[in-house]
Amino acid sequence: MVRISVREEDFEVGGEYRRLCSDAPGAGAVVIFSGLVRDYYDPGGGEPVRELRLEHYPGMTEKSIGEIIARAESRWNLLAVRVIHRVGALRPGDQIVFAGVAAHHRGEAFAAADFIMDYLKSEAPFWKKQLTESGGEWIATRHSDAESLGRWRETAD
Amino acid sequence: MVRISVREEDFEVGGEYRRLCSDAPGAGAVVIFSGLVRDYYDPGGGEPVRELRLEHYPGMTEKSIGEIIARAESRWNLLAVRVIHRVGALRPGDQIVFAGVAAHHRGEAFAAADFIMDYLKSEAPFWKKQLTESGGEWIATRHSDAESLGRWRETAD
Amino acid sequence: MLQIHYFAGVREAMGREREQIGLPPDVASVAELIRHLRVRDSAFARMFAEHETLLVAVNQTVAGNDQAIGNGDEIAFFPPMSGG
Amino acid sequence: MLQIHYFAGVREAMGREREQIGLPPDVASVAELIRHLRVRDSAFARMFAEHETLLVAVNQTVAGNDQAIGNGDEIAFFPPMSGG
Repeated sequence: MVRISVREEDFEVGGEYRRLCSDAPGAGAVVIFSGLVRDYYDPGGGEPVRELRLEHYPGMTEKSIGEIIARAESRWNLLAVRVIHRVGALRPGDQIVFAGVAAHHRGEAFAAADFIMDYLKSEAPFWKKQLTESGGEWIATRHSDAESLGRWRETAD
Repeated sequence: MVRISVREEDFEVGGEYRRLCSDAPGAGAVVIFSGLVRDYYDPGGGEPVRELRLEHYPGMTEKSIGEIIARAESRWNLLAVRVIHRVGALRPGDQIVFAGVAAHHRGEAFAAADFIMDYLKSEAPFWKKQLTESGGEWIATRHSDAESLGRWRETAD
Repeated sequence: MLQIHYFAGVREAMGREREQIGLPPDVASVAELIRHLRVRDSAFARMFAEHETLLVAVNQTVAGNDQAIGNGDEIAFFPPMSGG
Repeated sequence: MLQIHYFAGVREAMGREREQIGLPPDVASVAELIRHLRVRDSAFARMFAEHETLLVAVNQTVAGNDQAIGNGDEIAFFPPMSGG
């Protein structure tokens, strides 16, 4: 069972967790990632973020998230996957992205959630603009995100 | 902020997540692992589990979980950690263990939660006995759990 | 006809979100479309010069310069993604 | 005095959870305590034979055979952990 949402609306981790469990009877492991808007981002020169604007490419977004999940499912035995990515105007501390995986075993659930987040950051068409006191700036992919992807390529895709 | 509980009482993932977030203002990433009692375990010959009995070594349990978390904190910059391990009689589908980590960045939170679970399974004094139709059997450490630990040793402890 | 979409910093540099153009006779690949748009349009030429890493999607899949394009395709230009 | 605890399969094989014994004069290490208990007690000898991997904790820390033990220590015997 795979569920994908791209939306402005916030999510509730407890409810999403319960749904993952009921989507995956017999699961032994659930791993959840929740991403929150930080106070500052790399290119911003340390200035505090007032607002983050999330833009996306409707249509391609859902398609690319579905492809990332399908790739994860081909590598690991997964029982249920849930991805929510928010768009629009967010503030520091707000929830921005949720990825949850239910599997039989711990190793599969950890690896798949980590994999999905890595590819989500670099292959799903989302762009973040941070607004600070001195203006607005688009946030570039972090160098460490590109490095993180390398981990999966080494072990063959 | 580190919180450790060893108890019979169940846990509520949504509430634990909210507490992690409030323990870690400024966090950008929260990773949660929830372990559930499976229908069958490796040595059981495929017989369905009726009940799982969790025994522990009071005093040493909390101490060893604290040491595992301290080791994780020395490797990664963590803002808040929460571990709950249940003991007593559990049934398939019941929640058995919770590990949650809040950090600035995604990579730290994933690695630390994964690390804590690996060591929890092999260094914290818990023992699982499964009761099936034909009797009771203590569950041995899985071979894959020992392999999983090797990942951390390679990168120096 | 081609549907062309612009996102994020590329959208801002172009001053528009999307446009429709007739398929130019000399355009059969991504590289040829880019050449056509750089000549046609100073905003595109400036945007292209400013964006060291410009990504292109053809029908909602990221594509290379050699990717063939034809009538009815949906093309999008955008900077590297930064989701999550 | 030594406080000795038994857990899980070891507890079942011993038929008890814990016991207190006076520190025997010939016991100053984990290995010496094990030798003492195997001689003293056929339940311990049988349990020891059955448990290929027997772990020992001294004062709630897993210890090797060479670990020194002394009066007032808390010793525990148990099989490999299987938490989570």
